[in-house]
Amino acid sequence: MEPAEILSNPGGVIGVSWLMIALPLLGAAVLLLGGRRTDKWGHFLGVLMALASFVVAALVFFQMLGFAPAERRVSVPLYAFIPGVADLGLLIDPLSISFALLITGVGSLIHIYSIGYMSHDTDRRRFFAYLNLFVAAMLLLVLADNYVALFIGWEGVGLASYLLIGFWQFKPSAATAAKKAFVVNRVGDFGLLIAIFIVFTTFGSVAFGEVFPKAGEASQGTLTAIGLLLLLGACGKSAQLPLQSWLLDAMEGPTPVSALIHAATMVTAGVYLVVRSGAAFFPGDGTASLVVTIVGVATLLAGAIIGTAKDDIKKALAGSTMSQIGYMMLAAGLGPVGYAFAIAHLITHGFFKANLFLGAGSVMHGMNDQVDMRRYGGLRTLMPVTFITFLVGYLAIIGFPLLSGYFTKDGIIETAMEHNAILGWLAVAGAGITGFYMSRVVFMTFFGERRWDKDVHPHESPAVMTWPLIVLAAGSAVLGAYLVLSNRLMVFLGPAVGLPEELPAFHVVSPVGLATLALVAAGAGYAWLKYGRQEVPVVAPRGSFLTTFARRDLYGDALNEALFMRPGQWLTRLAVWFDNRGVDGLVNGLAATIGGTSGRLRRIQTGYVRSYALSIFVGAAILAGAWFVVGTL
Amino acid sequence: MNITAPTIEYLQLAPLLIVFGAAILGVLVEAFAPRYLRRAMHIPLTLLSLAGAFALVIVQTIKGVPTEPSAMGAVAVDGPTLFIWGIILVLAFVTLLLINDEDHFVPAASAVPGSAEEERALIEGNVHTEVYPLALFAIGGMLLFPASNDLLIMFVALEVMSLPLYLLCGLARRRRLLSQESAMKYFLLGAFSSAFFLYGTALLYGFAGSVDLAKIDTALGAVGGQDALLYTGAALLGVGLLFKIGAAPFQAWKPDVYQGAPTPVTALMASGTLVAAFGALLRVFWIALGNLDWDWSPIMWAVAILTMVVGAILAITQTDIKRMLAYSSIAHAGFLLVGVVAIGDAKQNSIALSSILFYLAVYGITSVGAFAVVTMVRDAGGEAWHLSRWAGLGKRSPKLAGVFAFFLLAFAGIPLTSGFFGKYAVFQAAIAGGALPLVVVGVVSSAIAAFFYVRVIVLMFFSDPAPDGPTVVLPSWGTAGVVGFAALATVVLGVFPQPVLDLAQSAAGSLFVR
Amino acid sequence: MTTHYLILSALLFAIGGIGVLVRRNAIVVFMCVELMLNACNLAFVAFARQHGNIEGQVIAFFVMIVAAAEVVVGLAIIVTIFRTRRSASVDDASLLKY
Amino acid sequence: MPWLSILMGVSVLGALGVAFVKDDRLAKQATLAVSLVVLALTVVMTVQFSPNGDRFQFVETYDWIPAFGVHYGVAVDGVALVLILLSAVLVPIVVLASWHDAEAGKRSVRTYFSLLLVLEAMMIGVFAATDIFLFYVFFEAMLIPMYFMIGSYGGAQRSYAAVKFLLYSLFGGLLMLVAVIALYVIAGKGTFMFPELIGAIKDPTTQKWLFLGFFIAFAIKAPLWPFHTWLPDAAAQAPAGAAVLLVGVLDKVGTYGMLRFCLELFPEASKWATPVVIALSVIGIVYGAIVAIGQTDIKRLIAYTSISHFGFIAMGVFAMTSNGASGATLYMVNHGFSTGALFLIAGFLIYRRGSHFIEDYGGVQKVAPVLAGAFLVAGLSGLSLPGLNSFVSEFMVLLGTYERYAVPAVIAATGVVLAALYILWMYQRTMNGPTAESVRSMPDLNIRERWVVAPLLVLIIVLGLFPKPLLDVINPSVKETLTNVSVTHPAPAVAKEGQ
Repeated sequence: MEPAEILSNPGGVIGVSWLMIALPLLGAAVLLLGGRRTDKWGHFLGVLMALASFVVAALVFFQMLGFAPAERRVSVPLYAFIPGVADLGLLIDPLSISFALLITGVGSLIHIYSIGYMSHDTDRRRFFAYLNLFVAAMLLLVLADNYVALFIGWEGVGLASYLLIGFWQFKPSAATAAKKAFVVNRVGDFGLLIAIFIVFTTFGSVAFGEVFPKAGEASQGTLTAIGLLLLLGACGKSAQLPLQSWLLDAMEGPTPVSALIHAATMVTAGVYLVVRSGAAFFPGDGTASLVVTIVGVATLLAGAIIGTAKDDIKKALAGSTMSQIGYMMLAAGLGPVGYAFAIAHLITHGFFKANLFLGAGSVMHGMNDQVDMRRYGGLRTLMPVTFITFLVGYLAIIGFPLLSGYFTKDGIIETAMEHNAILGWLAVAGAGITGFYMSRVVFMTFFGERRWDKDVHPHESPAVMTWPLIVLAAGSAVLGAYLVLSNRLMVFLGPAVGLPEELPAFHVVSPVGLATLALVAAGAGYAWLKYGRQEVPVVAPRGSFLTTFARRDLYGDALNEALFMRPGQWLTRLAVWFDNRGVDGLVNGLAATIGGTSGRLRRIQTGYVRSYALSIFVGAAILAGAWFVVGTL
Repeated sequence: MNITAPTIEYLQLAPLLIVFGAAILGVLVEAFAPRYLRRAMHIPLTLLSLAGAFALVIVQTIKGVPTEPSAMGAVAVDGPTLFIWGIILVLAFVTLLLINDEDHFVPAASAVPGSAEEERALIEGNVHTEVYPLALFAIGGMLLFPASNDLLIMFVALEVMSLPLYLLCGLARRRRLLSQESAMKYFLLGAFSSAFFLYGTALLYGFAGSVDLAKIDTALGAVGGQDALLYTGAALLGVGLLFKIGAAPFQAWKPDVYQGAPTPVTALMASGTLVAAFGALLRVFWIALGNLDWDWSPIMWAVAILTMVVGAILAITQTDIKRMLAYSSIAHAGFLLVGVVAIGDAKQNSIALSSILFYLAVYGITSVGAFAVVTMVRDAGGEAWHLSRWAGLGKRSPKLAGVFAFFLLAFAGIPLTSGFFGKYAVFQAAIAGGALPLVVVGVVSSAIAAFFYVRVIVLMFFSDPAPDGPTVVLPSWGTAGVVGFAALATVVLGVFPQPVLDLAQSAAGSLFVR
Repeated sequence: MTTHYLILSALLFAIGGIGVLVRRNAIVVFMCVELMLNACNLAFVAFARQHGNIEGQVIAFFVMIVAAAEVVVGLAIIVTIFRTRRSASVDDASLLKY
Repeated sequence: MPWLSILMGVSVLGALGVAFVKDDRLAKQATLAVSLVVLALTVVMTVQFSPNGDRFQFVETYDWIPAFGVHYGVAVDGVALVLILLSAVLVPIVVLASWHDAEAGKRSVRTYFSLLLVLEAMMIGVFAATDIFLFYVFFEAMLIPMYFMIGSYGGAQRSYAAVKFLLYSLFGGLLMLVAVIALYVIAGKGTFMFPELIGAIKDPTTQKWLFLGFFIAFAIKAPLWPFHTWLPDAAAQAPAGAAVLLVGVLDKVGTYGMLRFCLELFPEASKWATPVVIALSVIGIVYGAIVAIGQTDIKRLIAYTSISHFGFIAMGVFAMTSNGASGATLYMVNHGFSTGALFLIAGFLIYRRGSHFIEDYGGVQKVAPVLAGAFLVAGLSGLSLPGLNSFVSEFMVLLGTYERYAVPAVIAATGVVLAALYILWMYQRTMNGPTAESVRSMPDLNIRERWVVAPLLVLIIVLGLFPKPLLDVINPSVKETLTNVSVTHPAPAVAKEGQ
C-alpha cells in the first residue's frame, strides 16, 4: 500500500498542533531573556513546558486515532516563509506523531530527571532553556511538512546539541567537542542542503505533499543522487560512518543531554529522514537503499566494537548508541517492513538507551561524577533502584527474550536476513558483540569488588531522578512487544510510510532468533569470564592491537586528523600567506613601483639649466622629426 | 604712395589698453612720485584698472561678440578671447591682492643677499613698488597673447608677458638665492624657447608669405601639407607654446621656477600664464594649423600622455609643497591637452573649446587659492616649504587646513568640487572626439595624482603636529579674501557649474574668428 | 636663391642653440640666444624678399626691439646673480633640482 | 511628497548643525536625534511604498546640469528601498555604539558625528539616484567622509588603511567614470537618466567594454576576490561604527551597482561575463572563508568573512534567477545586520580589553554572559543558521544559483561548513575555555550597549523567521530587472501540474 495522500487541516487540537513547538520555544525564550531573575523557578518552567508539549502531542495523537487510517495524514500550514520556495507548515501523520510522543515523553522524563541531576549547577536555568530549545527544534524537525522547514529544525537541534555539549564551556575539552559536533554535522547538512536544491529544481517544490507523489516521474539518477545526499545528511546527524567521530566526544555534555539528544532523539533524526523520504527516495531496492543498509551494518559493527573497549561508561554507551542506530539505519534501507522495524527499534531504543544513560548518570551522581567503570564495582547493593532499572534496560538492549530489544532488534535482523543473508549475519554478529559489551558494563559497574576511592560515598539518587528511571525501565520492558506483536506499529505507520503487500508474520521463536540468542549468550558469558569472575584491574591493561584499535575509536579521529585537519591547517596557513604576500603584495608592489619610478625619474631634473635647454632642444628635434614622419604617412 | 590710416576698434581693445595704460602710469608713478606715496598710488591704480578692464569685458560680452578681427586683423576679440580675458582679469585681480600683501618681495633687489645694504633697506622698510607696473605689464601680455591673431603680435605679447615675470621671479624676500636662480633659469629657457617660437614663425612666414593665422590656414588649404618649411615651422612654433604651458618634454623649468619664485608670482604664473598660453595654443593649432590636424593630433596625443604621466608620477616624491603643486600643474596641463586633441566638426570643436575654457577657469581659481594658503603657513625662515612641516596642521588650524584639503580634493577631481566638473568636461569632450585611450591614460594618471594630494591631507589631519610646527599667520584682508573667494568658487562651481558652463559654451559657440 | 640665406640662418640658429647647450657663462649663453633671434631675422628678411612683401622686414625690426628689451631684463638678472654668487656660470646656479 | 530629498536634507542639515555645536555631549545627542528622525521618516516612506505599483516611486527629477544632461533624479524601487532602510536603521545604532569612540584619539568629537550624518545623506543618495551621473557623484563623494573617519579616528595603521581604501576605490571609480561618459556619448540620448538608458547600448562589443568599466569599480567596492585586500585593512583600522557602515552599507553599493547597472544597462555583456564573475565569486567564498579561519585579529577575521559573503551576493546577482537575485538583495540587508552586530560587539570587546587579537581573550562567557550570548547569536547569523536572517538569503542565493549553475553552487555550499568553522572557532577562542586573567574583571554590556545590540538581534531573529515582508518588496523589482535582462527562468525538470 502506498502512503496515503495528505489532507488539509481538520482543525481541533491538530489545528493548534504548532503549540507543541511554540510552548517549549516560549520556555526557552523566557529563560534566556529572563536571565538570573528566573533562576529560582526556571527549571520548573522548563519541565512544565515540556510536559505541556507532551500533553498537546497526546491530544493530537488521540484525535488522529479517531480518523480512518487513510485520513491520518493532514498538513497544518502555518505561514508563508520564502515566497515561491517554501512555506512553514506541519505534517501530522502517524510517523511524525509517534516521534512527537517519543520526544516529548522521554524528553519530559529527562527534564524531570535533570532537576535533580543539575541541582548543584549554578547555571541550571540555562540548561533547561537549552533543553526546551532542543525539544522545540526537534519537534519542528519531525513535524515539518517540507524539507526547508525540516532543515530549520535539523540545524536547530544541531545548535541545541552544540550548546548542551558545550554547556560546561569553561572546560576546553567540552568547548572543542561542541564545536566538533557542530562542524561535523555541518558536513552532513551540506549534503542535505544540496539534496534540497536538487529536489526543488526537479520538482519545483520542497513540500513532501508535492514531491513524494511525483517522485516516480524523476529520472533514476536524480532519485539516487537525492537519496545519497540525504543519506549524507543522515550520517552526520546520526553519527553513522563516516561522520561518526563527533558522537563519542559529545559525551562531554551533562548526562541527561547524552540521554536525550545523543541517545534517545536527535541522533535518530537521520533514521527519521530516511524513513520519511523512504517511499520516494529509499524504496528498499536500488542503489540508495543499498548504501543505506551498508552504512548501517558498518556502523552497527563499528559502534559495537568501540563499545567493547571503553572504560568510560558514557562512551561505552555512546558506542552502543552508534551501533543501535546502525541497526535502525540498516532497517530503514530495507523498504516498508524495514521502516516499521526501524521506527519500532528507534522508539524502544529511545526508552532503554535513555534508561541506561540516566542510570549511568545516577551512578555518576553517586560517585562524584566518576565515569571510569574500573573505579566502580559492586554498586548493586548501594544503588538498588538504579541497578534494577539499569538491569532492565540492559536486558532490553541485548534482546533478552520478551523484552523490547528482543522484538525490535530481532525483527530488524530477520528482515535483513530475508533481504540479504550477508547483512543478516553481520547484524547477528553485532548482536553478539552487544551482548558482550553491555554485560561488560553491567559487571564492571554493579558486580565485582568495590574499586572506588576512599572519599567516594556512593548513594542512591533522589526520587526525582529515580522515578524517571522506573518509568523508562517499564517502557523498555514492555514497549517492544506492544509495538511489534500483530504488527501494531507497522499498520499504524502504514499511511505515512506505506505497507508491504503481505505483513510479515512474527514468530516468537525462529532459527535466526535462536542463533542470535546463542551469540548474545556467548558474548555475555565471555564478558562474565573476563569481568565478572576475575577481578578488574583499576588501570586498563595495554591490551592487544584490537583493544587499542577499539579504544582509539577505530582510528576515526586519527583518520580525520590526517585527512582533513592537518591539510586544512596547512591550507589555511598557505592561504593567509598568499593573501598577504601574493594578492596584497601585488597591490602594494604596484604602489611601490610607481613610487620608485618617481624617485628615479626626478633625478633627471638635475638643476642644470643647460640640461633643461638640452631637453627642449631634443624635444624640438623629436617634435619636428615626428611631424615629418606623421606628415609623410 | 599714400598709406590708408589703419582702423582701430578702440572699444574692443579697451581692456588691453586700460591695463597697458595703467602699467605705463605705474612706471610714471615710480619715476616721479615720492617713495612713501607710491604704494598708496599703485594699489588703487592697479586694482581699479583691472576692475575696469573686467567691466569692459562684461560690457562687450553683453553688447555681443564681434565677428571680425579688430585692429586690421591683428587682434581677434572673439568669444573665447573675451572669456579668457574674463578669467585672466579675475585671476589677476585676486593674485594682485596676494602680491599686494606684506613682505613677499625683497626690499632691494640689487642688494647682495645678507649684505649690510640689504639690512639697511630692510630697516628703512623699502619695498619694490615696481612689482605693480611689472605685474600689470605681464597681465597685459597675458591678455594680448591669446587674443593675437597673427604670429608677430603673438610673439610680442609672449615677450611682454614673459619679461616682467622673469624679473618678478627674482624678487622673493626670503631664500633669495633660489629666487634669483629661478629667475635666471626662467629667463634663459624662456628666451631660448621664444627663439624657437620665432624661428617657427619665420618658417611659417616663408611657407605662407604671411604671419596672419587665417592666411596661413588658407595657404595650408592650398598646399595641403608635405612641406619642409611648414612642418619644421609648425613644430618649432609648437615648442614655444608647449614650453609656456609646461608640457613634457618642455616642462623642466616649471618646478624650479614655481619653487623659487615668490609665491604670489607663482600663483600668477600657475593661473594667468597657463590660461593665456592655452588660449594662444588653441588659436595657433585650431586656426593656423586647423587643416593640419591629421598631422599634429597624433603628436599632441603623445605630448598629452607624456605630460600627464610625468606630472603625476614625478609629483609623488616631491617634498616641497610649491614644487609638488608645480608638478600637479604640469599634470593638469596634460589633462587640458586631452581637450585640445578632442577636435572634429564645428560642434565637437565648440564642445571641446568650452570644456577647456571651463577647466581653465576652475583650475586657475583653485590653484590661486592653494598658493594663497601656502603663503599663510609660515615658520621662522618664511613659508614652511617642506611638506613635513605641514604635519598636524589640521589640529592647529583646522579651518585653513580644511580649506587647503578641499582645494587638494578639487585638484584630485573628487565630485562636488569644481575640479571634478573641469576634468569631467574635458574627458567627455575627448571621448566624444574619439580620444578614449587618452582619457583612460588620463584617469589612470589622475588616480596616481590623487595619491600625493591625499598624502598632504594625511599629513595635515592624520599625523600629529610637530612640536615646533609652523605657525599660521593671521591673514591680511587681501589674502583672506583670496582664499575665501577661491574656496567659495570651488564649492559653488562644484555644485552648480551650470552658469559658468553656459558662459563657456556661449563663448565657444562661435569658435575663433578668423 | 633664398635657400642659401635659409641655410645660413639655419646654421646660425643651430650654432646659437648648440652654444646655449655647451657654454657655461650666462652672458655667453644669453648671447647665443640673441644669435638665434638674429638667425630668425635673417630668415624673415630672406622670405620677405622671396615673397616680395615687406612684412618680414617689419617683423625683423620688431624682433630687434624685443631683443633689446630682453637684453635689459636679462642682463639685470644675470648681474644680480653675479653679484650674489661672484660667478656667472650657469652651472653654479643649481640649487633647485629633483 | 519628496521623501528622498527630505531624508537627505534632514541628514545634511543635521550634519551642519552638529558641526557647529560646541558641546560634544549635545552634539552626540543631536546626531542621535537626527538619525532617529531620518529612521522614522524612512519607515513612514517604506510604509507608503506599494510593492506592486510602479517600479520607481517617490520620483523626483529636476535639471541639474543641462550642459551635461545631468539631472537631480531620485526615486526608489524595492531593491533601493530596502537598502535605504538598512542604512537608516544602521546609522542610529552606529551613533549609539560609537558614543565614546571619537574621544579615544583626542580628536574632534562633533566632526566625527557630523561626518556620520553626511555619510548617511550620501548613502541614501547613492541608492536613490536614478541619474547615473548623480549615482557616480555620490559613489565617489562617499569615500571622503569615510576616508576621514578611518584616517582620523582609526587604529594604529589608520592612515595607511585610509589611503589604501581611498585610492583603491578612487581608481575603480575613475575607470567607471570613463564608462559613464562613454555610455552617455555612445547612447547619444543626451541624458543620464537610468530608465531612459536601459537598452540604449545595442552593440555587444561596446557593451562589454562599458560593462568592464562599471564592473571593476563595483568589484573593488564590493569587494570581490581578488580586489579585496583593502577591506581587511580598512575594516580593522576603522572605528567599529565606521567599520559597520563601511562593510554594512558602503560595500553594498558595489553589489547593488552590479544588480542595477551592470545587469540592466549591459545585459548581453553581463551574460558574457557571467562565467568569470561566478568563478570569482566562488573563489571569493571559499578563499575568504579559509583566510578568515587563519586570522588572529578579530576585526580582520570578520572582514574576511564578509569577503566570503560578498562572494555569495555577487554569485546570486549573476545567477540571474529570481531566487538568486532576490536572495542576493536580501543578503545585502541581512549581512548589514549580522556583520554589523559582529563588528559592534567585537568593538565593545576590544574597547574593554584594548586588543584586537583573539589570543588575548578567552572565557569571556563566564564574566560577560550577555556580551557572549549576543556575540554568539550574531555569529550564528554569520554562519547562516536556519531560523536566523542570513540563512534565508544564503539559501535563496545558493538555490537560485543551483537552478542555473549546479557545480558552482555546490562548491559555494562548502562555504557553509567553513563558516561554521571560522565563527565557532573564533567564539571558542574568545568566549569559551578557562577565563583569561586579563578579562577576569571585564564588565558585561552596559545599558547603552544593550540598546545598541538589541535591535540588531531582534532584526536578525525576526527576519530569520519572517522574511516575507522584505521579499515582497524586493521580488517585484527584481523580476523587473530580470525581464530587462531578458533571461528565461529555468523550469523544474518535473513540471508542476496546473502550471
